[in-house]
Amino acid sequence: MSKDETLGEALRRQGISRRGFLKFCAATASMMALPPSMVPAIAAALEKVRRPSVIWLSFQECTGCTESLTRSHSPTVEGLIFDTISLDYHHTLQAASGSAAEAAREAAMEENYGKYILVVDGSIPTANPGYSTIAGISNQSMLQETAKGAAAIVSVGTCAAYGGIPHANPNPTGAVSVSDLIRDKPIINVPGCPPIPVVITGVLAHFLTFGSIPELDEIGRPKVFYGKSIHDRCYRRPFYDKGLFAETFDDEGAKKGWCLYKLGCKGPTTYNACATTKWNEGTSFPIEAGHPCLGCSEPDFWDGGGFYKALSMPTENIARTAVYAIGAGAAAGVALGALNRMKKKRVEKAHEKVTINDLEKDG
Amino acid sequence: MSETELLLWVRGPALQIATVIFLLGVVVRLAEILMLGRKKDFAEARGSAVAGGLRTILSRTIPDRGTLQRSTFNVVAGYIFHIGFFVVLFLFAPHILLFQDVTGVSWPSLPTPVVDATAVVTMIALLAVLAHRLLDPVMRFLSRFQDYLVWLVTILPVATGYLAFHRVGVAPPTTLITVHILSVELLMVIFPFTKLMHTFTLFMARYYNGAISGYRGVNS
Amino acid sequence: MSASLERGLNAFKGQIDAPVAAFFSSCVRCGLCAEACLFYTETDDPTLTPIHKLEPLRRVWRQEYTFWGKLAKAVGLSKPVTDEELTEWEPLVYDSCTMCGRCSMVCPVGNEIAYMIRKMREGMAAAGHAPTDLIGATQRAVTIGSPMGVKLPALQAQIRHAEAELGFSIPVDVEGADYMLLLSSMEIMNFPEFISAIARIFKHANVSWTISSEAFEATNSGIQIGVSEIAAELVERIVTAAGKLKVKSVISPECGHAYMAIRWEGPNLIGRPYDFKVVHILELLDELREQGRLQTTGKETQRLTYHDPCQISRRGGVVQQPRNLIDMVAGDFVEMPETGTMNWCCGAGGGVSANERADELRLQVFKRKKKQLDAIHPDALVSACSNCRIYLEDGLEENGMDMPVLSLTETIAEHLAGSEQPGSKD
Amino acid sequence: MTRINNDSEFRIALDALDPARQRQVAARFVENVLALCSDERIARVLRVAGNSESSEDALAEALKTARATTFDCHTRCGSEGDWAEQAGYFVARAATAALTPIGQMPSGPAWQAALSSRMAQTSQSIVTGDDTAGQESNQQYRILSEFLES
Repeated sequence: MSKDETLGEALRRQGISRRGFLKFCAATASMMALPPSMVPAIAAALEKVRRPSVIWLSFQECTGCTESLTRSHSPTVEGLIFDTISLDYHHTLQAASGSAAEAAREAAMEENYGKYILVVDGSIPTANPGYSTIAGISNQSMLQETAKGAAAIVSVGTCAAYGGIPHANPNPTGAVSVSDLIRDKPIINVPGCPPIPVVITGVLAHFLTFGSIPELDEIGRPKVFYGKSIHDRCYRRPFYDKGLFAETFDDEGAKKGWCLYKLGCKGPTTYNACATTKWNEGTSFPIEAGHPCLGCSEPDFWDGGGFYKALSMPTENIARTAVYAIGAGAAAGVALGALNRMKKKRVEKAHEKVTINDLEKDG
Repeated sequence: MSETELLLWVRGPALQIATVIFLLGVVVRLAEILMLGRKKDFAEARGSAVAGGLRTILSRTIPDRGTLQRSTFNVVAGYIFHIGFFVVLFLFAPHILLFQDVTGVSWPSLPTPVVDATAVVTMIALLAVLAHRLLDPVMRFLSRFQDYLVWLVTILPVATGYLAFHRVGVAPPTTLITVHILSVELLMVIFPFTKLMHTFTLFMARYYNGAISGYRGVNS
Repeated sequence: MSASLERGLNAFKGQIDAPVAAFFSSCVRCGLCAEACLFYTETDDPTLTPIHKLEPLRRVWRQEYTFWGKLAKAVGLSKPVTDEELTEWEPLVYDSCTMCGRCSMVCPVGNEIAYMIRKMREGMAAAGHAPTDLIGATQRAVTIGSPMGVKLPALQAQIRHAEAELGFSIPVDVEGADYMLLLSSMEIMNFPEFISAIARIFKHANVSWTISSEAFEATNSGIQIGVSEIAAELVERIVTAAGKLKVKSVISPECGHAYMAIRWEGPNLIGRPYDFKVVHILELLDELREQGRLQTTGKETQRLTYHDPCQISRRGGVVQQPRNLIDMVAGDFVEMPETGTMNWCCGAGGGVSANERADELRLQVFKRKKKQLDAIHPDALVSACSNCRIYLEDGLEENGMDMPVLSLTETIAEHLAGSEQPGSKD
Repeated sequence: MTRINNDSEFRIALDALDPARQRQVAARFVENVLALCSDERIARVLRVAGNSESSEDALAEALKTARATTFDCHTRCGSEGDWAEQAGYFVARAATAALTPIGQMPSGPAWQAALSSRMAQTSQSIVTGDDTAGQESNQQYRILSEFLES
């Protein structure tokens, strides 16, 4: 693979037909909610794109994001796209190790300074730099150093985007997201635990096609993939609207595929493309498998008050509080009532008999 | 504080605080009322005070014909927003879940599009009620700051709930839900100190009214 | 001793009970009570909204018997009720409220507003804010025995007159009679024919009855002005007389507030139950009718309607009896729209008619009754309260309406079957 | 014609009269107690009532005047009663009764006028303290007898 090869050339060299390539472009366009008329433009743009250098940093993570990405394996076009980028550093996937690996990163940074794409998965510990290091370099300094020359940063996975599981209460490592540390670079958050593979590739495709980052929502997610809630696109939505809910995991409602809201589904507050793109090449997604959405693409989803507790439910024991409050109220009320009764007795005692001579005021 | 943390706070500690103020306040006020007591009636009864009281609790729900004719707008708009508020509060699935969590009792919900439409109707009725309060000479004359405050605090949960449900507005959905729950907590917090108490005390008032009449053999 | 703000406020505090607290807690200021009150509907004056008439009492309740009110008062957020306010409220409580209780029937949260006005008057009177005319009437009631100054010789003259007309004697101070008849001063002065009407009916139905020379006055200015002690004293006179004559029952005559006073308030004013029964004259007549002891002949041919005196129907529970009785003598009876317990007041009850200051307003609000009558165009109006009667006549006259107002008891007497009636009419 | 001696005969005789005659005799009953009323409007009203030639309009006008006088004379509920004034009230009421068309009241106008006139006399007797019961009735029997004979 020559680094100067364009994407189109690379694809053709690998035997991907023009038809296959256009199909990929059409799929990308539709995912990004672009009109079909844009397909040729996407194709043209992608054809001409030089394979960009990509540096992938993994910090406090579980490699689930990478696992997810690799599930979009060959011969899918998504997989091939990754053959066509120049993945210059990815310590899980690269062959090199040790100082050779770090040398590759430094070389790629130098060679493509200001042009490379930095992909990050995992959160960054700030409580103590020693919690997570690579080749003796703390995650934080590696991120800051690598970010300097990046054209854009893609935070893949909820850990990189929002701190994720390491950030969960009580957050012993002081884990933070990329955007907590880097302020001066365009950052695209691709959250999910893990993110949907086609969303990762889609974001990269957008960047390659338009040379710019896609339109983002308030928390840095591309609107094209995260613009609608799971709930809005959920095939079980009609059951919600009709008020048909599974009450337990094995009741009649669960078997009939009714809405999982009462079982704690976070679909209504979760913004992701699961309900449309699904997983494992469009096979299924958690709700379809009978499990409520955990809300994994949302910040702090781990601390959302319980996976199996519906959103509208209180997170604490209100019933007990209520009993105490009523008890205290009754006690206070009776005490105040007793004071009132005493006052009334005093008032009645102070009442002087009104006679016909008392009806007019003196003077 | 992140949005999720804020949401957790309103679903947790804030709800605890609101519940305490609400229940404690309501119970104190009910106790204060009841403990004032009333004198025994020495007059020979013509009818049953208890039966009269219970009957009026129900019968006063329906306005007399003359009042309906003279104050059609006031009565109808009042009805709509009360019923609408109760439908939205008690027959929306997520709300039922909350009550189930606290009380252990559950009941069937209404389809969401119905609740959705009801919320719109309720808000329109509330706006109409406000307009009426501002325009009607009697209501304007009687109204105090509290009446407008209570109006606001009543429409807020409906409006924010509607926005949260449709996820409209500039704020992210989590924030909308947070604001919605906060607005309900605000309602709960001011409840015991305002005329919102009528939710509970009207049963006492109607009972006393009906009992006084019932004792004399009058259906009130 | 004299009336003072302090005594008035103290009386307010003493009057507040659980119902009052429940009522004030429940008011949502919907204004529906205004539309139920003829003083508002005929004047369009929002200050005459029933619940507003109670504002000083409400503030006392809040400041004295609610935790937050006490707190607000302690830190000076809530100002105490002043004498100036009571001056301002005096006409609202006495001139523009007949305690007819129509608002109490309409309030959606169930507030018994008339019950509270009655209580509020206790404080107003103790604070020296009762209308002068009511004070005079009350003083006469206590010192003379009648708010209108009717003394025993006057009653005796009326009885002699009736006896001359009837040809038989009217029992006075008969011990052991079943019934003791009370009369209102209005009847003795303005409608003495009521006495002979009753006498004829009782003779016809063979009722054992008497009038007490010691306590014949049925009215009770004490409850109109709002002084329970005075009201109790007036009730006690009747109780004593009834005890002396050992009667089984006391009859309340055709007077609204008299019935309220002796039937419903009386035992509570004196703080013990009676050892006799109290019946309204219409109750008794209907009972006689049921027993077949009241026989009438002939029917009135004019179109009649019945005006429910508020204290007798809505506040007193005598609703069906007058209708049964009218059916006996009316060929063409028609109900007014909103009748029975929802009837509109004549505008003169609750001490309003005794209060000359309120005359203009009273005639203004009579328009409500006029509207009711205009809807059915009766030839004559039957009622059972001499106060209603005379002020209905006044209102009709003022509005150029040619319509006599009849007493139901007298109308029945005119139709008695048999020989008691000289020259019966077909 | 025989003299009328009791109310029974009196009422039968009155009821037998046609409306115009009833009105005329009623006017005479009232005239007999007119001295008790200080309001001069009643005298005018009685002239109309007693006149057989009076037009419908004049009668209606007189009735209105009589009614108005009645209300001006009545003792308001709760105010201190003055029996002398009360006698005037009953005179006005008698005049009103005399002019009220038959059928508007349960009993005939002449009988009502007679009763109210007697009440006026009774009120007067309360002022003076004399026992005059029955006197007015006897005078009314005489007035009617004379009227019937005329």
